[in-house]
Amino acid sequence: MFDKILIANRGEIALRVIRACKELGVSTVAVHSEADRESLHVRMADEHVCIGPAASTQSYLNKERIIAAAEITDASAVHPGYGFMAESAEFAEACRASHLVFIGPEPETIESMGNKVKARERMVDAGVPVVPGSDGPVETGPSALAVASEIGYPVIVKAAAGGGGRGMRVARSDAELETGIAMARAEAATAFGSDVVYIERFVERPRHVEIQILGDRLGSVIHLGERDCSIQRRHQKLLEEAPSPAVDDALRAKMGDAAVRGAEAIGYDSAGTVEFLLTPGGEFYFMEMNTRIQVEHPVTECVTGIDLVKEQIRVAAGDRLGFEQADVSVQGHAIECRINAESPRHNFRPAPGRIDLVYFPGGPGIRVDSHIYPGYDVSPHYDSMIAKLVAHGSTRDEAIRRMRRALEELIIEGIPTTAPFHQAVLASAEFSEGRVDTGFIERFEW
Amino acid sequence: MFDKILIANRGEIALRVIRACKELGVSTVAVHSEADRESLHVRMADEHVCIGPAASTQSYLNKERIIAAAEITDASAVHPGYGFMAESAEFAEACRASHLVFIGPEPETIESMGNKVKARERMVDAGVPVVPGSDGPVETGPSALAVASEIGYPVIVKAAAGGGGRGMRVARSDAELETGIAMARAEAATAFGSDVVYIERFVERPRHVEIQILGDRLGSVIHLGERDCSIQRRHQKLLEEAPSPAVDDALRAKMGDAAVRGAEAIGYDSAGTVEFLLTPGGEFYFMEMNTRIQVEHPVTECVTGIDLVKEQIRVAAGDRLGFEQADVSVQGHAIECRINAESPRHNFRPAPGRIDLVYFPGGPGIRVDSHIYPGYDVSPHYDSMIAKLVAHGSTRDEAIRRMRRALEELIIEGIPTTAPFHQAVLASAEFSEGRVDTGFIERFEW
Amino acid sequence: MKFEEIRRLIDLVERSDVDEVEVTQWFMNRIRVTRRVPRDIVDRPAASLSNPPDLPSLSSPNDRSRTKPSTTAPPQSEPEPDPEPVKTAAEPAPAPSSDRLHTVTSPIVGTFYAAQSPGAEPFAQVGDRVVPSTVLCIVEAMKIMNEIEAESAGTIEARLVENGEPVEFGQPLFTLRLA
Amino acid sequence: MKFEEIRRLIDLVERSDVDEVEVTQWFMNRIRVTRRVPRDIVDRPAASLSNPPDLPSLSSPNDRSRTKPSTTAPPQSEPEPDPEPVKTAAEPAPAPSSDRLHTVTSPIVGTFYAAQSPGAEPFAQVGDRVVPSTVLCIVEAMKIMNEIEAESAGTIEARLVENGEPVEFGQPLFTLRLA
Repeated sequence: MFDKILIANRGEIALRVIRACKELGVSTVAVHSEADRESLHVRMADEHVCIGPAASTQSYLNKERIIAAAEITDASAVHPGYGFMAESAEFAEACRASHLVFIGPEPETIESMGNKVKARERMVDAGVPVVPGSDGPVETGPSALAVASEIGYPVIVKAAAGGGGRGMRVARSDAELETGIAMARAEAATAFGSDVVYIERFVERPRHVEIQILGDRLGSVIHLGERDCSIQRRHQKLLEEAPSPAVDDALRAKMGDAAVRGAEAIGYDSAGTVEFLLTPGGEFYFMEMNTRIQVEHPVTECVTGIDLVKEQIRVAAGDRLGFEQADVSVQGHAIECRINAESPRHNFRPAPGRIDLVYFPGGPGIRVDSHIYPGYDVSPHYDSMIAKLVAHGSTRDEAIRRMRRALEELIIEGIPTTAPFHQAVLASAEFSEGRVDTGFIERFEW
Repeated sequence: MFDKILIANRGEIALRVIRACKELGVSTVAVHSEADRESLHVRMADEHVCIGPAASTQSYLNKERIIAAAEITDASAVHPGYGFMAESAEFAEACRASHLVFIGPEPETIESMGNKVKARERMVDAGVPVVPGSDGPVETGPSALAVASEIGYPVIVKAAAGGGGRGMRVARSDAELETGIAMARAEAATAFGSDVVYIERFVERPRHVEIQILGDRLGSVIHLGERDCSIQRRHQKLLEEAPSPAVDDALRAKMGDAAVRGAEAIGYDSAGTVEFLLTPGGEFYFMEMNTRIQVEHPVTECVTGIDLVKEQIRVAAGDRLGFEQADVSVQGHAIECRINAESPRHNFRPAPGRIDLVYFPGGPGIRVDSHIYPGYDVSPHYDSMIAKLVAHGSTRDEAIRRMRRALEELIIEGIPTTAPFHQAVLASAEFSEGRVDTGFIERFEW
Repeated sequence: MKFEEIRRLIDLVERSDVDEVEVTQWFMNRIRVTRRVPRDIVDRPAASLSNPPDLPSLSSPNDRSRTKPSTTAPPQSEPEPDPEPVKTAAEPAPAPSSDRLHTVTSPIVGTFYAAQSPGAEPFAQVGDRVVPSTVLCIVEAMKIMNEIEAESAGTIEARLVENGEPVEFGQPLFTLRLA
Repeated sequence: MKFEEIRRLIDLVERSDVDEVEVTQWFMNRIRVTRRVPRDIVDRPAASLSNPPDLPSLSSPNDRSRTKPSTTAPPQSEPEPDPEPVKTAAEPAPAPSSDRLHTVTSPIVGTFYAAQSPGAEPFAQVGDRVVPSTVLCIVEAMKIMNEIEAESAGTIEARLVENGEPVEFGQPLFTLRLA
């Protein structure tokens, strides 16, 4: 095991890693910007180094300063958390060059999963289902119609260079497809300077279901079941749960196997997540792989009893995984609500500022991961998430009721938060009956 | 289910019951003394009634006022928590007379288990092992020696009217027994005005291991495994864990069966605890039965995933138990530390006063049950326990490490607490190797 | 930090006849403001000036209790006319010259009845003169009718509870102007 | 330490008629601002006036950082008029006439070296005159030697870091007396 780990992050995830290190008996070094001097991760670490001013580019995103901080404190490994440097192959590479263990997969793995086209290819090779599509650019006319007839309507035309919904057209027939391609190409040319488009099956009302993976450096890969993250707003997850109300044991085994297969194919040797789109009919398609610990990892920890961050650190130190696939079982149900410093009634606009008062809920089945305290200043420089509230119950119904009472107990004064929004979601019939998809929040009125 | 429950208690257990009620969708009424006006249980309940001045006898121990509070708020049931009225057969009877459901067993059951002699007789009848003894007064001379030879040395001579260690003598031979009886009788006569003594086997280095019982009004009784409460000081439990490091599956089944047998024999229909002395050789003897929820119930909740307080309320409302013995399984290991407002370096003397600052630990596997907050005044009128910290891990080792890091995170300023003492216990080789007995704390130097 | 609150507290202290106000709030945040001691008064005994800070009580956000808002301690009577009575708390200010007033509170928990039976005359009405043994009302608890007597002689200034209303321990029932 | 908050509190006290404001916040950030006591009042009982500011900053209990411990400003005890305003900060007290002084801080994280190589002369010693391009020291990070230059002209008043000591971003390295 490492003697000392530097945590190249801030906020709740820095605290989470410090907690894991303390339980492992490993010393910790916090790095922080000038704005985070009074942060809890600074307070709780054994040592701390100021690495720059508030702007992330000059502190948490500055790899030279982070590595220099590891060097002056004699840390032997770096935990990147999520966000910031967590999926920077370059940073992982720089750690390696400085003889620091990057707690995550190899730079090459990060690289290949970071490139969407490459990642899709690797998964196709490994036999992991991907959304059926044209596998390359299409033109108008017979070739496009042939592709569409092969994958089946509805299809979606997407700009190869695109993003943010522009250059996209859904088509449900040959006629719509011809018009759609023409319009998407025109739009793409204007927006991105390239009129190259491709076709994919359009999945209606999909759920976002992801599989937690854990691999070690001796070649073992297992999965820890799924998380359902369908409650999201503009691809920003807000509430996650495990297990998914749309996944039964058979589907869990199938999705888990696919994820393990994909991870094994790329020699994955850390904690990671394979994200899938799940159709209402129970088909699932690879979306992407996140080569890091995720925000929502606590729901998996609650239902499996496995400390993911400690396992991630252990395998980075060369240890064998502490259990096999057969040892993993899912007990009960867990829900996580992300409490963000945002005004949910004003289009979730960020609301940084001083927190006057905090009271966190307690009692059975409640877990809180947070770096805030009364008097804490939520900085406009960073992510607006200020707390993760997790409720674990023996059933989904108990977890929902427990989360509702925990949100009732929660007090945060001084800034608006997403807590009232979560209360509304949890009180909705759609959510309690498990009938949500990734478009739910866009349609949700409260 | 009840519409509204009055909680006839204060502090963390009142909060615990309110949390259970909220999850069940039941309204709550808090009662409080004038000293507890600013308590969290008052704040969190739907309604609250001041029932008297600070002195418990005029508030939390005044059954007329509590019942009047239930009447004016139209509560249909009363939860007594632990302590105060929880084991008052008279109070349970008064609730019944006022058509209020007392959330606990029948008054007759409370009565019979409250009387040590009667309880022992009932358990003997049910085939539950009790400490072998004289079953009545002994005199000096042949009769005492005969009893001793039957139960085997060492034996302890106890004053029938005794308590607090006076009038007690351990004897390891016939000669010691004769002297012991004479001295014990003399001491007892002086101390209690009665020289009647009896003989029991003296259990050396016993552990305190108790079995959690749950029964419903339809006649089902199951057990939820054991808790080990050997870390105690003058019969005051300080740290509890589940499962016990001294109990294996076979012993758990045997002790569980005995406890269920005893509970069935008295028609037990609520949550309760059967306390046993466990000898180093694996023999166990009934000590007493607590006919209420216990302070240390959270460790059982953590390892079984069952919400004991909700089940207790459900069965009081006439519901069937939600599971059978076969459904109960123990997952991982949980430890509870009682954080008391006491000065452990000064003989654990109570240290009431103003709490300036509180920070509770969070993260994986940590549960906090507490009614304090910064600015809270710990009143000298009541119990000194201000928080229960519970750590749940996949193994005993993980639970210990987790509790140690949680205690490191914990901040309570303004008054001394037992937290440093717990750190010392958790760091000791005896505890981490599971080699403790009820005399451990008396011998423990830190 | 709540500068506006501190600013207002300073105002209160400046315009009042108190030396110090200390406010401890729910969950943290203690603010203490101490009056400026006039530097030219040499022999002023500081101790005799110290006096009762009044702290806002914690009031529950989900307060559905029948508790009346607690009234603050009466200010000390001023030696000179002061247009601005001391207001240090967030709660309603007490009535003036409260030293002549006495509040009869409920010694038990139960239901308040103004009269012996539904149609009967109330035991006591505003304006009535009472002596220490006069029955003012009944508080019923567990089917027992408890007569509540005036503890002092005086005139009933106000009845503070409706007939049939539940009352808790210590809840004000009547205000008496002392004789 | 929130200097801006303290500055505003001092303003409040100075402009008001109060002697003391104490604000206690979470994590035990306590700030107490006490009005300056005029020293010419001789017969005032000293005990009742002394209010040495005692301001714990947020310091980690397990602080093994290389940050220097913060020093508390010394309490004032001079019986004579004191030109110094009330000191409320917990940070190192600035040296007198600090407006003529300038602190050179580390722009990067790394290891401080006073000289080019172990045996060599230091780049700069106390008393040396420097100009903006003068190299004062090296901070080594990731095997790269970063020369740190003086940003202003002046005389080196003090070197604040030992040779070979690790330094964090913003850590004071030298004090310059400006020319």
